[in-house]
Amino acid sequence: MLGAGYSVLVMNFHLILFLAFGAVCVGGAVNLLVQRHPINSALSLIAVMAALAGEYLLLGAEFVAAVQVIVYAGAIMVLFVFVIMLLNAGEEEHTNGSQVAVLLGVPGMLTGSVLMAWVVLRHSRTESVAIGALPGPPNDIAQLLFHDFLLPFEVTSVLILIAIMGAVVLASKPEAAAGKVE
Amino acid sequence: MTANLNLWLFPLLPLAGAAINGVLGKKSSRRAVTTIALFFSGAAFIWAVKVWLAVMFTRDPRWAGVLDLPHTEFFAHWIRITGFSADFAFYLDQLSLVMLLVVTGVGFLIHIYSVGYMWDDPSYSRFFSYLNLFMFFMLTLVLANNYLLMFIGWEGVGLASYLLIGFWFTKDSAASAGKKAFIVNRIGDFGFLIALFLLIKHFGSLDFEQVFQGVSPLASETGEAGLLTAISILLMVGACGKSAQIPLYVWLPDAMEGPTPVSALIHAATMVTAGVYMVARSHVIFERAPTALMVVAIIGTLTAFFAATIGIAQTDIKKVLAYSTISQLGYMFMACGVGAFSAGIFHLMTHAFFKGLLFLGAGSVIHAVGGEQDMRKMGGLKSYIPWTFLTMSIATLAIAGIPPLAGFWSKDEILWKAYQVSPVYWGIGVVTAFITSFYMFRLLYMTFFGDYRGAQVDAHRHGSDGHDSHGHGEPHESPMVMLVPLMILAVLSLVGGFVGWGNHFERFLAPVFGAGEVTAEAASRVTEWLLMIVSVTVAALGWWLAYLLYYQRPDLPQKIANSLGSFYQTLVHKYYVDEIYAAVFVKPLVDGSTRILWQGVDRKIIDAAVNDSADGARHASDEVRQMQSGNIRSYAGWIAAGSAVVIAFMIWMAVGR
Amino acid sequence: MVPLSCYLLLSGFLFACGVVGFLVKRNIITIFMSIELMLNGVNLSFVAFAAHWHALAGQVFVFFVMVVAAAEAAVGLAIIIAVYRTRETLNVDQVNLLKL
Amino acid sequence: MILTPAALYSAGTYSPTLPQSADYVRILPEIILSIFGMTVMVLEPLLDEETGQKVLGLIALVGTLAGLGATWFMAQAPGLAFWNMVQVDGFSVFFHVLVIAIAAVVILSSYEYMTVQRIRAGEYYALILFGVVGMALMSSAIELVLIFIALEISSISSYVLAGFRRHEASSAESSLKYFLLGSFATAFFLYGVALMFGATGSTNIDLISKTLQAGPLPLLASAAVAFMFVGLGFKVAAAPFHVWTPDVYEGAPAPIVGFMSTAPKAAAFAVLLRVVFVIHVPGMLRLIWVAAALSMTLGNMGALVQNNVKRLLAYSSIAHAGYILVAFAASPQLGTSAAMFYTAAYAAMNLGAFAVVSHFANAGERYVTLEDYEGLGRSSPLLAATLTVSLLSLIGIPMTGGFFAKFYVFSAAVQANLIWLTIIGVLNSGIGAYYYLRIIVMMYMRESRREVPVTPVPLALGLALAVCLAATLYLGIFPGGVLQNAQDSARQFAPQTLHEGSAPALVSTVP
Amino acid sequence: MSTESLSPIILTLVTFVPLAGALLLMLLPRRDRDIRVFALVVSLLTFVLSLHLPVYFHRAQAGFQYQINKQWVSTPNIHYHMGVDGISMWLVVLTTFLTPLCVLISWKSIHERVKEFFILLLILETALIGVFTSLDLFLFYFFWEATLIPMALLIGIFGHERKVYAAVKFFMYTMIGSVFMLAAILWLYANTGSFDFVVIRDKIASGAVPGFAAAAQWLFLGFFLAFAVKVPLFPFHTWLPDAHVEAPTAGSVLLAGVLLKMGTYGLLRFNLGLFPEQSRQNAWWVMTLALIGIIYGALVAMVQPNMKKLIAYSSVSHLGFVVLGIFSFTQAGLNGAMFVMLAHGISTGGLFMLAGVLHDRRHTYEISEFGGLALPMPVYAASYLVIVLASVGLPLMNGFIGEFLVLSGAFQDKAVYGILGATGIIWSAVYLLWMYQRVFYGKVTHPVNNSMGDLIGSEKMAIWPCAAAALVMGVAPILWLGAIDPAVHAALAPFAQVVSKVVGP
Repeated sequence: MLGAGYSVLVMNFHLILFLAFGAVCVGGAVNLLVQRHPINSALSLIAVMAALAGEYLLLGAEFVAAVQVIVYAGAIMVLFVFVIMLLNAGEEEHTNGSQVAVLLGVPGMLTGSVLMAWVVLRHSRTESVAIGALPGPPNDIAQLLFHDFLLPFEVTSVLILIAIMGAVVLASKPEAAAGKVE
Repeated sequence: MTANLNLWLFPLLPLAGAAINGVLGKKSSRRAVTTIALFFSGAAFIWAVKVWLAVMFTRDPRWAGVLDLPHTEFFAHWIRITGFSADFAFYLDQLSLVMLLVVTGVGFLIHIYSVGYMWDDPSYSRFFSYLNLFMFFMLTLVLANNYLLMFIGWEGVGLASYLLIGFWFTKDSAASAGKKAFIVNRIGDFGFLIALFLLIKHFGSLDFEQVFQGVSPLASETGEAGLLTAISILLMVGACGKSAQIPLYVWLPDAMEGPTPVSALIHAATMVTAGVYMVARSHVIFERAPTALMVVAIIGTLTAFFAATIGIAQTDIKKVLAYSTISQLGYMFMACGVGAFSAGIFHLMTHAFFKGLLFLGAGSVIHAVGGEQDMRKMGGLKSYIPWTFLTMSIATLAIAGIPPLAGFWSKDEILWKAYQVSPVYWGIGVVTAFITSFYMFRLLYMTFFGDYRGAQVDAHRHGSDGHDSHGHGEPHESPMVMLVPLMILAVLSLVGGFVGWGNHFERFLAPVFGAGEVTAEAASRVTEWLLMIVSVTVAALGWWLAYLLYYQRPDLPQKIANSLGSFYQTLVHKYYVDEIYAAVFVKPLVDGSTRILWQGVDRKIIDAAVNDSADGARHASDEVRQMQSGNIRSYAGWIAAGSAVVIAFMIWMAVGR
Repeated sequence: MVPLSCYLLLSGFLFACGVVGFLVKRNIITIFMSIELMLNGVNLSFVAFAAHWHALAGQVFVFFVMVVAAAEAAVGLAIIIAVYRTRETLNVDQVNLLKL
Repeated sequence: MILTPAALYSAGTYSPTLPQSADYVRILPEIILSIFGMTVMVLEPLLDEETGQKVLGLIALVGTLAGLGATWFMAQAPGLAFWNMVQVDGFSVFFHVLVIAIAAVVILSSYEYMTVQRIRAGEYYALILFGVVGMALMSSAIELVLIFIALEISSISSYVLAGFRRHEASSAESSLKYFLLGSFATAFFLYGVALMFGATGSTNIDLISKTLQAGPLPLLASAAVAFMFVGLGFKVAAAPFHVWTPDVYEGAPAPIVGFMSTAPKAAAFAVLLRVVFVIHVPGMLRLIWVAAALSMTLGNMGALVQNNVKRLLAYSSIAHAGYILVAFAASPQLGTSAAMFYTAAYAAMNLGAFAVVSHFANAGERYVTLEDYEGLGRSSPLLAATLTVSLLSLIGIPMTGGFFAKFYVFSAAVQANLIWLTIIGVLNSGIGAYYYLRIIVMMYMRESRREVPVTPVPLALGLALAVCLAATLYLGIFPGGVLQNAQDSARQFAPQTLHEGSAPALVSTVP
Repeated sequence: MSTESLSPIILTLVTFVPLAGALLLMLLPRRDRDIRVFALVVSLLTFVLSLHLPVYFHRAQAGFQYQINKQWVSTPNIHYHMGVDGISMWLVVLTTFLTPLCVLISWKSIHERVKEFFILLLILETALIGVFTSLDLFLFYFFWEATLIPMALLIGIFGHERKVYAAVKFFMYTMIGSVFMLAAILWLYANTGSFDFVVIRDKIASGAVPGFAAAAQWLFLGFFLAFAVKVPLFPFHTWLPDAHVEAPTAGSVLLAGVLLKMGTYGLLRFNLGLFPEQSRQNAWWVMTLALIGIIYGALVAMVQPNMKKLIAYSSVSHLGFVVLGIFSFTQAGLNGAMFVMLAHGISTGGLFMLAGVLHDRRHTYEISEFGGLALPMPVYAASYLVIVLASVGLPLMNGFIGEFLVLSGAFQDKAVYGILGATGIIWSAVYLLWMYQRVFYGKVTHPVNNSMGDLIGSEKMAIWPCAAAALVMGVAPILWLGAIDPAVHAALAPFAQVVSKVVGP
């Protein structure tokens, strides 16, 4: 009995977890939209990311999941929150400066996504992935990262360099510039 | 060839004169100008006489082959393209020889006369260069061996008359008259050109010889329409313009704005007869187009009568002569119309004598009374200017057709030929003869008899006429230089007719017009005499009537005029033809072009369309700019929508195949 | 066993949410966050496809995406600060000096 | 050790373990540029303002020149590098040269601008150099992920550059718009990459095309290409993804606009070329047909009534993107070469125009409206003349590069039987003449009503102008060389024909 | 050495000497007098060089002469191919003849930005000559477009009140017109692989062009539109009056004298040369347009209050003759058309110079402003009269020959064309003589006109050559026709059966 039930549970364990994380993702995403205050949006985004990490785990990409939590949810979102605090952004007021976005954009987006859904379903009908389908242990990842993808990896350094410089230039107090202005 | 007649000298001599006077004249003295002008025109005349003598009397074997007319001399290529060519080549036959003598002779005389008449004019040299230029074109016209070269002269004389009519251009009337003359002539030339195109199209050439060779085998056309008929009528249109026939005669009376010698030379003796010459020249074509001949005859007859009637009521001495010229030209066309080309040319010659004389006389009169042209302000001049009076009366007798003066012979010839074709022509011709003699003697009496009605001539009456120095006190006789030509012409008007005695003239021209008409059938001698008597009596009647009205009872005319009332007014106003033309053609054309074409089509339709499309583009541009609301979300909206479209399209394409 | 399409649909949904967020949110930062959301959606499909093809490269891409996201975040937030300094607002509808 | 070409080839024995020297040579320009960029970056704090402006600019300039030299070395070693990450062929060399040359000119023309606008030189030049690295990579990368990263490098650097006059609200705003929309579009591109990966299991363009040629076309691939097109279309400012262009160009510093409108565009076009012609999926050409027509029309229409010169040129750049897309719609070889030539010519003339604009705009970019240009022909004939030549080239008047560029594009289109597209194109180029003409009219046919200071042209700018002018005229009178080059490289990488409405490509049929 | 050895490069010389002059001029210091003299020297040198063409021209021979054919760009296959036949040679000479006169007439009237003016003038000359000499369609289009800019600038910079409007209108009209030609040229290249006029013509004639049958009509229209705008034919003519009224004298002279001829030349060379079939099919409406142009232009000219507008519309009328002649496909018609082109270039050029003389003195073209000028300025009046008569088409003047031949040709083609066209000779007399009367005859209406000076040296030197040329061309047209006729004959070769009509039964 128990064994049977356990096996059923095991059988559907994957599905259940997927649905659970998925629900969080969806909820978080929707919440991000409906929340008026940026902080709330940020928090819900963090939730989404965390849940995504879960999904990654289900797919077996444990390293990715870890990095997702550490870098993404951790570092990047902290940056966001920090900025929100810095500029102490309040409730966003509902100006409607753009009909185009609502009248053209949203319908367009909807049709697009419907189409894509259809495409995706048509593309992979039955095939399914087992739990932990493709384990991505760090050493394998490293093999790829430092051999096959060596060049992109190196190039990202340039990217980061630019980002830093840009941040410095743009965020540095304009007084520095203003001093030169006059 | 061993020897030739150097026909090219005829046009080029006067041209040289014109060029020299035109370029250097302003600076050089009057005397020099005179010498140049007279030398070159005189030289042409002398050469003409020499040629004539050579043709008539030389029996020198060296000249054999040269002198058997017609005689063509090639001078230079002009237009040569595949399938068509026209050269500077000259054509001499009896017809052109006659014209040659008339033109150079009368022309030379009038040159002499002008020396006196224009002496005081500030632009003396300009006048003579124009006059020589006219001679050049006229001689080209006469001597051309193809229609195109003839057309050069044709338009050229038009130009010369344009320049000379408008000689005193500060007078607006003169300027307009010149323009009118040129444009009306252009209308005629339009017909001429079309005729030329027809000739080219069907005979591939414009050389007289080739054209006539092409024509002669063709049968005489009976039907209304037909190639030759068309050509002839179109040529006639040209002639109407040049020779002032209905409906294109309107320019000639206005042309009297020009200096009187010009009226004498161009608008009486030579240029206006070019039409007759051209018709006669193309007789080969006309003879094969009876319909056209009829048209010519009718036009001629009507014009003769119509113009004569107008002549009655004119008071401007030159206007009277102008209308009489038109009417006389009508006679000539009547002659051509009835196939009596030689008679036409005969009348052309005599007319050149007496009408030239009349104009020169009138000029002398005007000169005497200091520029006055209104006969009502003249009268009793015969005592002041006896010579002028004498010569002018001779001319009057001549034109009136009093035997044995020149006019009698030629006019009688015409009437006789006309009678042979149809008495109607003859009838109208006779009536016209009556009217002619009436108004001519009217002129004579009004001018020379009675007592002087004009005011004392003050120095500056004929300001525009440019002689201002003399005109002291009473009317005065003209200087010798003007009288001599008068006398010579008077002599010619006296005896000029006798060349027609016994059809000499006709025989002379026979090689041109064919011998057919020379044989005057003896049977109808009687009728000929009868008709002659009739016409003479008619002329006499006219004289008598004029005598009655304008010598004995000078008060009558006014009464008659009043009684006639509106009809008389109509005559005075020349049947209102000018007004009608203005109302029917000129005004609608100008207004239509201004309102409908320029303001309407050009501005309101085409240009408006262009500018509107430009504005349309600008509006569209404004619309496009509205995409750029400046709002990021809108932009994102565009991108999202666009991407949706792209995705949809790509998927559709993928599924589609 | 979960069908691959489920993962794909989820990622697609996240992407769509990101787009919608961009379209409807007024606060610049939030808009930026929705971009991050889109990137996350993409990441998921990368991993899913990696599993599908058994190609580890798919997971490696995620790292690159994260780096890019980080870089973008740094620059983007700096830009937002700059804008805030000059305009004193975070409402995107009011950042429309440049238009037409 | 000094690398001679011979040495390279000898060293070309490939081992799976470590990258060989040849690999490094094949990315030598990128390396050199990055090194110089870092040098600039490091030196910047050490120098004070005035010397900094000069020295750093000089270093950057030297860097670009060195980059060009490096490109020559690179060109000697065609082939794949870093395990099929980049491919060095005529195509990539062409775009390397183009992009780096553009950077050089921009640096020259910025030289004076920096001092006038009081911009911190260090980051500015460094960003340009790094940006160029990204663009150069875009043209040679054949790995979608690398392309994505390179794209990001170039984009981010231009985001920052756009906002460089940050005490100007407009500049910050343009930077923001560019950034938000840019990353929005990039996300689309990335999703496209993901889908492509999902469809084919690979992200290497060559592999992808092989896979697609082999089997039946998976639906996902079409969708993927669509997404990528959205991203790239945004970068090249093709309708309907062009909306950002005018605003961003108006706000950004003038020399940077010159840079943004040429270099990243060229790179993006390079990528697009690979995507369109190497990964070829059905319907792409028709899609581009529509995009081209739209871009030309919208661009020209929008420009007709603009009064701000920068904005006007922005719209014109949209139109020109349209013209280039016309070439894409044509047959691969002719299309590719035509597009390549066009990008080069467009770079030359547009840089010239913007160089003048940036000099004339003066401190704070005060003078950028048409009215300010009244009577320029009198006050400074040389500037006016240069601008005129550039504008004429943009119109497409003979003796200028623009003429041949348009000409090749349209002839390529006609040879692909795209008659209607050609007619739309030529009509557009006719209408487009109007707004360029307006500027010329202002300069020569109107008397200046406002007092506009015209500062003398400094050496650097003069040099830049001279280069642009020379290039424009050279391409206009002796287009043969460049075109030949373009055609050779096109022949290398583009398939002869595509199995979709394109006429037999006829290259050089000398009777 | 004999100058004949120049023959191989003569066309290159003639075409590019003015350009070289312009470049040198740029380096010259801004001393107006030197600049004028230099420009005059350059243009005269060009004229002398261009005389080489008729001197060593083999008249009997129909084909192209002085050819030079070098590859310019390998792919697409563009050649630097130049050559002239009897048709284009005279147009080249016309251009080089008018340019020095333009320099002279601008001697005093242009006193600011002199340097730019003459630079533009010389560049324009090069472009114009290039249009007539190039035998490579691409090269042709190249020069064709190149004429636009200098002309537009001449109008826009040195023009009068509404100069900008006129310049832009001129530019846009022609630009949009010519893009269609570009499309047509591209099609031809795409399907023949060559831009060479001769090659393309032969390929078309031999039917070796794929899909030609379908495209021919469109190609014809493509070329036709570009040329019709330039001519300008009736509905496309509204740019002309504006352009002329606003343009400086020299601009008008070259515009009327040469630029318009580019259109007619194009029709003759390309529309007839490449698409004989289509030309014949479309002849009826083209000729109708031409006729409308003749009459309409004349009538509108008649009522113009502005002298330059009047002359401009008269150009519309005259160019109508040219088109009429071209599309009559008759020997006479084409010869005439060519001759009218030259004659119109001379006489209308002269008229514009004369109008410019008035403008220099009174700064107006309004006819009502003048009157009775013959007294204060007799020499001017005389010169004006000569040119007017030439333009009226008086025999022994250049105008007549051409119009006569055109009309006779048109008449042979269809009588009604000839007849309607012939009314033109009446209209021209009407509007020109009326204008002349209003300007020169009568009393001096405005006192200020009494003080107007007569022609000065430079003006005489500019105007009298025109008058002389008008006369010579009228008296000895054979000099020109001798070279034109064979070329025309060759051009009509595809219309054999039509030609036969010329000779008649």
